[in-house]
Amino acid sequence: MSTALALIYLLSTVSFVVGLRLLGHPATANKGNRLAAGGMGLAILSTLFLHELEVPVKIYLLIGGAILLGGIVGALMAVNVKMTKMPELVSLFNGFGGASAALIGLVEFGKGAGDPQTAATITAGVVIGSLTFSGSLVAWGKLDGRVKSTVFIPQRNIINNLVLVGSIVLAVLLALGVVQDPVWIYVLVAAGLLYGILFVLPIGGADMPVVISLLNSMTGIAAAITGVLYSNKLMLIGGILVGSAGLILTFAMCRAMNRTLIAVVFGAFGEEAQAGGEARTVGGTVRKTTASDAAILLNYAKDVVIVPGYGLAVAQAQHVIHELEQLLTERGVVIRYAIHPVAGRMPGHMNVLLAESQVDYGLLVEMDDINPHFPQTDVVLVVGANDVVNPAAHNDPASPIYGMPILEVEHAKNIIVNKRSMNVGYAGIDNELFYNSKTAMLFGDAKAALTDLVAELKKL
Amino acid sequence: MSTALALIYLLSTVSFVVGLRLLGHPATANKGNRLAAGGMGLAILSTLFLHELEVPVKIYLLIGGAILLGGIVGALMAVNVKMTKMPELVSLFNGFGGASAALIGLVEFGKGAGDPQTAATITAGVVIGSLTFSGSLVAWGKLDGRVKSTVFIPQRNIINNLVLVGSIVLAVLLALGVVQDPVWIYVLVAAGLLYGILFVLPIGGADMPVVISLLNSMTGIAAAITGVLYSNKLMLIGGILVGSAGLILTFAMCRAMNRTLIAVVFGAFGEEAQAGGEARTVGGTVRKTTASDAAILLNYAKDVVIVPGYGLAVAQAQHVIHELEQLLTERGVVIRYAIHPVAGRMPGHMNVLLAESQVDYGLLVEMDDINPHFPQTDVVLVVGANDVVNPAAHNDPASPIYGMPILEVEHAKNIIVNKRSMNVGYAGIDNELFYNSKTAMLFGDAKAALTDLVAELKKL
Amino acid sequence: MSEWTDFFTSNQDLIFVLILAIFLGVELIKNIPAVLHTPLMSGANALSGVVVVGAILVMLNADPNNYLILGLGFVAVVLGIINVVGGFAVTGRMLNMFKKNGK
Amino acid sequence: MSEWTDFFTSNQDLIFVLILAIFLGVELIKNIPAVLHTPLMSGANALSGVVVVGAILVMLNADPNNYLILGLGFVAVVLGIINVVGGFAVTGRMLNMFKKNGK
Amino acid sequence: MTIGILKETKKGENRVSISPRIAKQLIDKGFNLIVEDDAGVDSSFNNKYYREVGAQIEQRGVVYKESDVLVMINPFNEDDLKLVNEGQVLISQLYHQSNPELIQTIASKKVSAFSMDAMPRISRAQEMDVLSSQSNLAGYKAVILGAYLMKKILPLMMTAAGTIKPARVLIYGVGVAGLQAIATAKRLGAIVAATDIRPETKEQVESLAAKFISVEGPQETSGDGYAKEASEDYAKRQREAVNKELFRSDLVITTAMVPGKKSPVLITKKQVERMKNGAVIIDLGAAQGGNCELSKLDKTIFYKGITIVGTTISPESVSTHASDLYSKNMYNFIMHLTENNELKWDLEDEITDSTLIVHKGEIRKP
Amino acid sequence: MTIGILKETKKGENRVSISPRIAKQLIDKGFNLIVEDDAGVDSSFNNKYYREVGAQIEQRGVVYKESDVLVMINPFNEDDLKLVNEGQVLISQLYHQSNPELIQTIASKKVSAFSMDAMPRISRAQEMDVLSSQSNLAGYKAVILGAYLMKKILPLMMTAAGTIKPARVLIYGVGVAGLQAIATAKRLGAIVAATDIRPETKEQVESLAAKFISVEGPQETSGDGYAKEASEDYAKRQREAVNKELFRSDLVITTAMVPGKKSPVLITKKQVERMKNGAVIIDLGAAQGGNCELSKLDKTIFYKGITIVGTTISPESVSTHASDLYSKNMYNFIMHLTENNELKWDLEDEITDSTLIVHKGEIRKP
Ligand SMILES: NC(=O)c1ccc[n+]([C@@H]2O[C@H](COP(=O)([O-])OP(=O)(O)OC[C@H]3O[C@@H](n4cnc5c(N)ncnc54)[C@H](OP(=O)(O)O)[C@@H]3O)[C@@H](O)[C@H]2O)c1
Ligand SMILES: NC(=O)c1ccc[n+]([C@@H]2O[C@H](COP(=O)([O-])OP(=O)(O)OC[C@H]3O[C@@H](n4cnc5c(N)ncnc54)[C@H](OP(=O)(O)O)[C@@H]3O)[C@@H](O)[C@H]2O)c1
Ligand SMILES: NC(=O)c1ccc[n+]([C@@H]2O[C@H](COP(=O)([O-])OP(=O)(O)OC[C@H]3O[C@@H](n4cnc5c(N)ncnc54)[C@H](O)[C@@H]3O)[C@@H](O)[C@H]2O)c1
Ligand SMILES: NC(=O)c1ccc[n+]([C@@H]2O[C@H](COP(=O)([O-])OP(=O)(O)OC[C@H]3O[C@@H](n4cnc5c(N)ncnc54)[C@H](O)[C@@H]3O)[C@@H](O)[C@H]2O)c1
Repeated sequence: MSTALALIYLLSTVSFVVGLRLLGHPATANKGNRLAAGGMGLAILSTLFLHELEVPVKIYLLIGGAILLGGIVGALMAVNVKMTKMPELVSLFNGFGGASAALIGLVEFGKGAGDPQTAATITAGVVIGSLTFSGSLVAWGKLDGRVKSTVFIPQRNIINNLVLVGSIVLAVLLALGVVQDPVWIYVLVAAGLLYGILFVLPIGGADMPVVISLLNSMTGIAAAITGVLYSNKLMLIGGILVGSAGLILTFAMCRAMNRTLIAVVFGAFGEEAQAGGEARTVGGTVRKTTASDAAILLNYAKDVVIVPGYGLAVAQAQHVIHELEQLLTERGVVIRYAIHPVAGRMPGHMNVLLAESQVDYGLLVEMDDINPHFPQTDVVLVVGANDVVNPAAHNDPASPIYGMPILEVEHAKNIIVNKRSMNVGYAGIDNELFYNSKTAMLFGDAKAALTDLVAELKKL
Repeated sequence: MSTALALIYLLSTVSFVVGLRLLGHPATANKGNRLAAGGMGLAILSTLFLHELEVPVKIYLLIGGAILLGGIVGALMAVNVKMTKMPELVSLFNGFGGASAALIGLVEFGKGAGDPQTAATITAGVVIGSLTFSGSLVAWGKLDGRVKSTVFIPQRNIINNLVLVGSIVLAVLLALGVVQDPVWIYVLVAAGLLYGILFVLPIGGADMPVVISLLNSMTGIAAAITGVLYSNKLMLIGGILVGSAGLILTFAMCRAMNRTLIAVVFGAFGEEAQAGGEARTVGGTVRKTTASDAAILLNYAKDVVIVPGYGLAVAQAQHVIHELEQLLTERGVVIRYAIHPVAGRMPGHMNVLLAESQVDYGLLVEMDDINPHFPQTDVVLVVGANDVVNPAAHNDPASPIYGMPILEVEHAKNIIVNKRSMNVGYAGIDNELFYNSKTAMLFGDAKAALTDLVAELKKL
Repeated sequence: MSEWTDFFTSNQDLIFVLILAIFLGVELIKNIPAVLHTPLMSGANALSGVVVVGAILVMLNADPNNYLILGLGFVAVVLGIINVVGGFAVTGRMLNMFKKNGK
Repeated sequence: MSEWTDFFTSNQDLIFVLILAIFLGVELIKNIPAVLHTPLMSGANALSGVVVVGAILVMLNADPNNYLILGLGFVAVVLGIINVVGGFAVTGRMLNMFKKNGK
Repeated sequence: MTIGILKETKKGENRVSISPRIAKQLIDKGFNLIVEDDAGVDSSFNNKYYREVGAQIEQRGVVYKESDVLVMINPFNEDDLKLVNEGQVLISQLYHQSNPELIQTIASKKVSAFSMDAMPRISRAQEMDVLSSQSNLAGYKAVILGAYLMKKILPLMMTAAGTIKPARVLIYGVGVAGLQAIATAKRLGAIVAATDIRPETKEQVESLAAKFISVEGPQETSGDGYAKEASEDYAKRQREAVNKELFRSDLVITTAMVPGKKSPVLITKKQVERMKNGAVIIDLGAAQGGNCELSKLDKTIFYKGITIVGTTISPESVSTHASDLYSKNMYNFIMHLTENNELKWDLEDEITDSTLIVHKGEIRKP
Repeated sequence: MTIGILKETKKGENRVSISPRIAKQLIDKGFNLIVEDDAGVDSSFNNKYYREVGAQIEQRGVVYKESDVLVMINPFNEDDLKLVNEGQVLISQLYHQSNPELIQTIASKKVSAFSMDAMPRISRAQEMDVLSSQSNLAGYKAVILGAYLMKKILPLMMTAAGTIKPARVLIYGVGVAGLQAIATAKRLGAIVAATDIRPETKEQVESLAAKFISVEGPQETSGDGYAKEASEDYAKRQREAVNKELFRSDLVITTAMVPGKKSPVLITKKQVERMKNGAVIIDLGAAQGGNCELSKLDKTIFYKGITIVGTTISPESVSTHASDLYSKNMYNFIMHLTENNELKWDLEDEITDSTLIVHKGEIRKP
């Protein structure tokens, strides 16, 4: 390898490391992404142009064509995808990476396996690459709705493990040269593909992001293995970084969903995320959120309205909500409190509460004044309120609160609702607001949840 | 190198990395230290016993003797040193490490320099090792009071740089083989030693910890260079870890002291830490502290008393202090508020304030009840109070407040005082409490400072 | 057995690099806010496309007449590049959602 | 010049190790609470005593009759070991100050 | 439709049923308003404020003659009823359950009468619920009255002249008035405890950071938001649970009521005798017989060092705001009853049904 | 040494100079205590409480005859002085600067007299400073009195019956009473503004989260903690600065005083005429002439919709606590004056020097 190429690889490696680091903070993430992309571009170009052997033009043309083709396809896909479809696209891309690794393994194996170590490297790359490929495709299909929900395979764990063990045995035999017929490498590919499918198919749709992250980590490992094959530090380090970072990320995602990785992979049989408490008549799924997600949403909003209710009083969270309000104000968010005339359990309950924490009177807005404003509101944060934001008052003539004026928070762009469970409020009726697709539920005691929120906000 | 040795080195390297990581958190730091020490012990023993060449017993005996001697001396020094003298001991130890590196370089150079790269490595090791040695010794002497305060050398920056440039030129000449007489290597050692002295001598005593950290980082680099010489990964990685971690640490320490590294090394001519505002009649030095240090102190205390004063009201920090109190209570700290009868500017000022943030009445203790308790108090946190904790009321018959009963916080084991500056309070008189050796000043507006404190506390 | 110890001895450097990179990956990612999980996953995915370098090497080293290899390599490069280009582009789009006017 | 590029090429592994280790060091240390600065400095100092391994190697490789080298090596080992043993011991003592009864 | 606003005749009453602000809103909606001379003066609403918004000021007789709807706060009394004419509509609080003769008289006049105090306790009726809006102010004012009468102050103060311990305040009955009383006493820095027969009030009391005193043993349950009468057994257990707090309280405010029934006696003479010298009892239940055995309506009694105030007067004493809120309730109620400025008599509607006591001379509620 | 505690004779006065708790402390220190019959009854301290701690209860004449030191709160008047005997020591508030004849009479009796209101404003005298301890309670009670008299409530309430805007409270003079008034009004949820001639009070007002109204132009300065008389120019600028707030205030509390001088007139009749209908003024400066042109001491005046209360009575109305604090001040003072239960007459001492008005028949302060 030429010194120049080696130096460039070094540079690219550094760009990967720094890029990843920058990606970890909202304020610098964009820069990190661009830096890593730059490093990657540099590495690809210099691999091409600083190659030392004589290469026929034909091959250069082929490579150029492949790059052009791949580049255009990739860019188009990325640019045209809908915001909501991004995770499945990532999964698809990841599958392609895995396939690429598997193909490289195939080619190298075809050249004739060298010493056992090289052979081991190749077979490992092939197995991992192909299982990532098929697994990612299944994940993509599930998210996209192409693969219909969860497929139930009886005894799946046994079957899965059999396939896995079979693949490993085959790979070892190939590596040791015990099995030599090149057909077997295709069998190995097939086994890897099969395992990928079996692995992902039974996992519930809600858990797909975790699975994608896990597969992503595996692609990284496949790339690293390929790096070992070519003694290429860039691939090795880049791959390993992705491998270890991806794994940590997978765990972090599980934690954010309050699940263990084991539960995701083996346990939860296609169950959708279910909130605690008892939902009653109103149906639909509930979207849970975390303090840190809620914090980001609030931090990047321009106009926020807080709706306090009886739960704020029960939790005695008046001081924390004031702290949150001050913090957001400092960051340039326009923030107000919408006070419903019957929020709480006595007239003026919210006033007593907020006066105690010295909330500026000027920030308290009456229902009639704030209602027309909700369509321009970026985020509504409902804290321990229920009946006073229940759209049934407008929509459901059978409801006991029908006709009562409410805070029309459902017109806001995003809604975060904090309460402890899906339980009902004073009027004893379910609230369809919680099932609104714009609503994210931040479950927990108001004081604890808001304290977390404030802590997360301070990290940003 | 035997595979076993290589494996052990790998293990040791991992123990260094994990050890350093654990050292970064109060709860795990002890474990980290033990882990790193274990790794180090393992590495030393296996270097000895897994060595592949035939080595005469005599040499083994010598090495054994050296280890025994060094081990005993080191252990005795560490065990017998007074708590307050630890930083200088670290400096001394660091100097020994540097000396060791320099000696290795000398020996290797004596064997005859090989190719320019090896020679360059050797000379670099020699220069860095010897400058760390002499620099650390000077730092130790200054902290210990052996080297008298700051020595003023006219034009020191010019002289320093001349010596530095001279050393480098000499090192390069030696590396390139232009200069070959072995005498020159001793000259190089001398130059390194000289530079170390010149570098550290003019820096003020208060800045010594930063300097020690910097020199420490250099010792790491010297070890890494030696690692390159022997192609020894353990030394290389261990050294580099120390080098980079030490450098970051140096910056962090500067930041905690509100200074830049440049200012420490070149600027501040022996000035001692000086607080803002105007101290008046009472003399002495003021010890500043940071939110994070104060947080640790509070977190590990068993019995804490908060003394609120007028500044708490001015800053409207009543809600934050309540949050702090609740947080500490959760962690098992026994905490109370000592209310002086004339704290604030009206009778009951503190009561109004703390009632607003719903501080439990049971936690408020009157002066006469709390005063006998201060000797058992681990930490007193004085927030925006001044006159009511001024010992002049007892000690100084000339003082306008002589005879006024005060909160006798000076009997507590540790005192943290938060106020914005060294300015006086209502009575307009200076307060010797702030110069007490048990007192640490946490400067800043009470609300901001307490908010920081709470944030730091949550990290622990 | 000795084959494997040999492997270890001769690839020591690689193994050190590996270990260090693993630790570095972990350190870089821990303490990431949850909202960045998805962009970060996407960014890491783009990085894993570094395998395309291997695919290019396959092509560069290929016998110009072995069409099987050329074909496989071609596909590998295309897929790899899609992964890289698409990956970074999608990550960029996700991150743009965080941008705030006037901030 | 070419000597140095050669040096780079032939020591690539080492250089990668170096770069990774630098980053790792940085990542490990950032965000340390100020109160741990001193113990950490002390711990890092103990680690820098790893140079003693080099000193031992000097001795092991020394000509048994070259007393200059033996002497210098002996001193190097003694100093290095003091650094290591003393360093870890002092760090341990500092850290013990954080311990809290019943916590 | 012409609405006539009468001056209240009850002694001590300072409120007026429609404030100038609400008068304007009604006029803007197209109603005619006739206001009796000086009707609002005790709420600081002089005639000129009404004139400014377009209402007519007339003498009493004219108002009775020219209005379609007559509004008041207190029940129309015999004298008032002499002036009403057939077909007119009366709106006020009637307390029809305790005033059957009055209802008879009204019916005999062939008029219709709505009673504001019969408002159902449902969420959408809350904006017309005068009991709520007035009790709320009563709760606030009861504490202010107590603080005014006390020889002590409420908050804790640690001063150079010694420490003043915070006063202990005990609230009986945690309805609307009780809750506001808790909030107000807490604000002033007192240590507040409260008790109620409805167990769900525990959480509400705690949501105001006060202490709830639970009564051991089987609980009485509530249905429609109102309390049931307590059993003798419960009353005994209640006394036991509360006594410790009662005997160290400086201020006691009682608000316990059971709709349509006499107020439960919660503090007996014997208990009063054991209370702290200088303590004050404000009995807001006095109108229905009182929660304290010794209290007398509109009297202040001094008994062995204890001051016992029997009152309902509190909302009248904050007449400006009380009138404001009453008016707003009234406005919402009128809006609910009318369409295109005419009454729509929708007897299917729960609110109309519950509040319409006499319909064109016919008594609908016993 | 025998200390005699007299019952206050001034009308409306409910306090007593030594409470049973402090009586006990004095007796524990070895003093003899004689308490006039029913001296503490209006502060809820019955005779039995005094007996329990070991004090003697006697008729007035006996107390005068047998005591070495006679203590009271209000100035001894002509009638009282007829009963004193040569050599006795009198302790009370004397207001010697405004009462020269009284001082003459005292001197003529050949007794010694300390005046509690002459206490120097120094940190170590704070625990004996009755002006401070009593003003503090006055500030609290002024707000309670105001809230009691108002036809509005103080806090903001957003309710189903409409929103009640928070009351606006304006405080003139931010001494001890003014600060406590701010704190109390804030607690009740009012929007509070305050003004004072001493610029250093701005920070103090803000430390209670209230608004300070600064007067533009050159400031008047203060020396010993007390204010100086304001210039006419300042008064004019002050009116301009405050008017906007005054005319929208619901409750105004004035506490501005200049020691030994007539209280400054801060609210003229013209200004009152432009105030909001229904507003209340509590003038705590009434005893020294009043801060409001219209106020009369111990009278409540209704003037064009505005209620103006001239009073000093507030601390008397919280007599239990007021007596408690006064007693503690007195206790600290007696401790300061005595050694081994005898007066030590240390005339060098600043506190003794300032408070001793008449020494054995000789007038020390003009
Ligand atoms: N204002 C008045 O004068 C008055 C008087 C009487 C009745 N009401 C009625 O009360 C209701 C008021 O509406 P609202 O929206 O304020 O209250 P709400 O409808 O009663 O809902 C309160 C919600 O807060 C949640 N919550 C309780 N404790 C919490 C805690 N510690 N942390 C977080 N959340 C908590 C509860 O859900 P989880 O259990 O899931 O946490 C509950 O659903 C109306 O129906 C009104 O008619 C009002
Ligand atoms: N209680 C009463 O009734 C009464 C009445 C009148 C006078 N006094 C007198 O007032 C004094 C009370 O003593 P004290 O200890 O409470 O108060 P103090 O002696 O006046 O001291 C207050 C300290 O708080 C600091 N401070 C001010 N604003 C701050 C902020 N925003 N954040 C942090 N610190 C702040 C100031 O120092 P920096 O400027 O450096 O921050 C000042 O030294 C006594 O002398 C007493 O005699 C009391
Ligand atoms: N949903 C709505 O629209 C609405 C409107 C207004 C009020 N409310 C609710 O109605 C309820 C009643 O309010 P109210 O103020 O009119 O009640 P109220 O005036 O009838 O009674 C006052 C309180 O006294 C209590 N009480 C009765 N007997 C008692 C006894 N023996 N011992 C102790 N306490 C006793 C009652 O439980 C009640 O809490 C409250 O919970 C209130 O929140 C609901
Ligand atoms: N250091 C101590 O020991 C001690 C003890 C008690 C009081 N003090 C201080 O003494 C000061 C005076 O307290 P006080 O309550 O006895 O004062 P006060 O009763 O004499 O006067 C009340 C207030 O009225 C103000 N005032 C006078 N003329 C005015 C005008 N024309 N316009 C506006 N305001 C005017 C004064 O500045 C003062 O703040 C306060 O600052 C208090 O904190 C100090």
